[in-house]
Amino acid sequence: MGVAELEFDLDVFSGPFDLLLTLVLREEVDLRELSLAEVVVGYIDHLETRGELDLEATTEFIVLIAALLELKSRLLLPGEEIDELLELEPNEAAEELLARMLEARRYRLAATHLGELLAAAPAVRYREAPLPLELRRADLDDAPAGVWDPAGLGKAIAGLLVRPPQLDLSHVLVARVSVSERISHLRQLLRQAVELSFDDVVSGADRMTVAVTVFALLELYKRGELSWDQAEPFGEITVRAMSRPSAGTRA
Amino acid sequence: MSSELARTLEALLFLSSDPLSAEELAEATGAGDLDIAGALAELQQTFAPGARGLLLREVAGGYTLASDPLAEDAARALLGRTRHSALTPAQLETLAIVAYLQPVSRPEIARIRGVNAESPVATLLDRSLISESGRSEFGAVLYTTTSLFLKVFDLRSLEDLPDPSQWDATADEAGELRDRLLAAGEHRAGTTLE
Amino acid sequence: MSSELARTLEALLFLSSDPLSAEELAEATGAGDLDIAGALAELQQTFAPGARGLLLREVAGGYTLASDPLAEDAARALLGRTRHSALTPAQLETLAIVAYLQPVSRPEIARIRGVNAESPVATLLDRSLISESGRSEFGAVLYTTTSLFLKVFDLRSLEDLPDPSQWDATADEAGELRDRLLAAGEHRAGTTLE
Repeated sequence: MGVAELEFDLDVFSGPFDLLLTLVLREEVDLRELSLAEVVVGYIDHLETRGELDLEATTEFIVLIAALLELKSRLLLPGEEIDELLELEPNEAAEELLARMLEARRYRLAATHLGELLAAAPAVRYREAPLPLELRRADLDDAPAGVWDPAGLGKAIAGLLVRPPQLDLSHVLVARVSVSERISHLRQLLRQAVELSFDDVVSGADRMTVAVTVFALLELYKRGELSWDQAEPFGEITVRAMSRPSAGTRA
Repeated sequence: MSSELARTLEALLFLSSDPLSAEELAEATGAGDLDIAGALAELQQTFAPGARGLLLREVAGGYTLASDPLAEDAARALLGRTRHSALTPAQLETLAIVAYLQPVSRPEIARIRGVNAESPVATLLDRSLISESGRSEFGAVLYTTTSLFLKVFDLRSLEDLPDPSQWDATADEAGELRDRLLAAGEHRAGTTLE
Repeated sequence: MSSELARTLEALLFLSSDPLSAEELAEATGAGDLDIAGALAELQQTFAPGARGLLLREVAGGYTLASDPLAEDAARALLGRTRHSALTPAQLETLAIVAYLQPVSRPEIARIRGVNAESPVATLLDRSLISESGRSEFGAVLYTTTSLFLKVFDLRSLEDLPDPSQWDATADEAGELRDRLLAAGEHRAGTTLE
């Protein structure tokens, strides 16, 4: 069964996924009110009932849900930040999204064609043996002198020294708060309490600070300093200290 | 008993891991084009299907020897692996993008697929279906398909791949999708959020 | 026209890079020892010296196909040309890293390039442009360039390697070349992340 026929029973919609997509695109279902987490959970339930992973359907689902997430995140951002985040007019954004969907479709179908070619190729095998030693060995005496220009080596090293241009992210993110700042904030709070509610950590903070705090949370999780629990989507997030830096080694 | 030139060509085809064109064979042996054509015709006959355990195949821009499908079961038993275990949809999609857009970088593949391409690229490299070919202006490694790719997919050249535009949505389909997206966009633009 | 078993054995011998014993051939084909012996005798005749471009050789451990020495000059001409054909960008990068930083390990080359270096290192070893020289303190094989490398690049010594600062001003910055290459490599890996 493809992703399209997958049935959902959500707060704002019940029916197959392809209909949901159509309605979202026609704005008959408000994406802002649609719980994408519910859609994902529904899909995971569906996977569990089936007991097997259909990679193709899953890939399709991930691409679609990613497109929905991107659309939704654009919708949810306050008006002035849209300009800062993406200097795209709504119709430009739609064109871009359209182009991307069509391009992805082209190569998905090309891949299907390649799969058919592979299946239809004759059952022959090719030899993959190394050359016999006497032909492989390059002899110092036989080697032609000066066939290659040493400048090529210098250029190659110079090329490796070049740092690619730093992506200019200034238009994307106006840094009002930094991850490291949020990390120290979290560490400080975790020194005072073993367990925290994420809502308390970010109470009164603006949207950007909340987002950056999530990054800080991920970073500290990666470093093994904390873990968290969330019983259900949109439920409360409980942050827990894993190992407190001991007072002796780290002040 | 084959002619000396046909015997030499047979040995060269046996040694080379890449298919060899008539020009390459002529250059290596110093023989004229006509003689090469004659010797190749001789080999075509020697390796006619059903005659021997090997076949002379024209693939990937040249001639190459391959095992007869007759030996496939025994070869699998001996070498302990399938000819080319089926590629996953992600690997095929990545391969399709490389085949059509080469040379192409991993970030570009990821952009088109909408998901990270690290793992399929690594597998395709590992199986020698794609290889590195220089760097983009931003320093990302570029990839192209290999002659093994052509061999495995039984293609004479990349030109044998069909024009990918045949898979594009029709103008009507694309137009309809565009209208929907634009309607959504206009609606959004008119909405004051919070 | 050979028997089916002889054809299958021919294909197996063609595919295997190592000699195959009669037992291995029997196991892969499921044929009895006598049949294998008969089919091998048939192949001995097919590949009698002077008959074809390949010879059936009996070596320690079994049977193997080899190219007839008749083709050796042509093979040298063919493969010598590829041996001295231009290096691919990946090979040139790898060779440059070994030349400027030697001795250097493969993981270090991979860190600088931002991609796996297995295949270019293997080719450079095969072409005798680099060779193994000991191990790092972490047990990784270290590579250095060879005297053949100096000869084909017409360098009297490694001191004669060109100064990269003429192509890139940053090469003039203070600091060890190795450190700067590693830093740039990490930077590159960071920006090509998807």
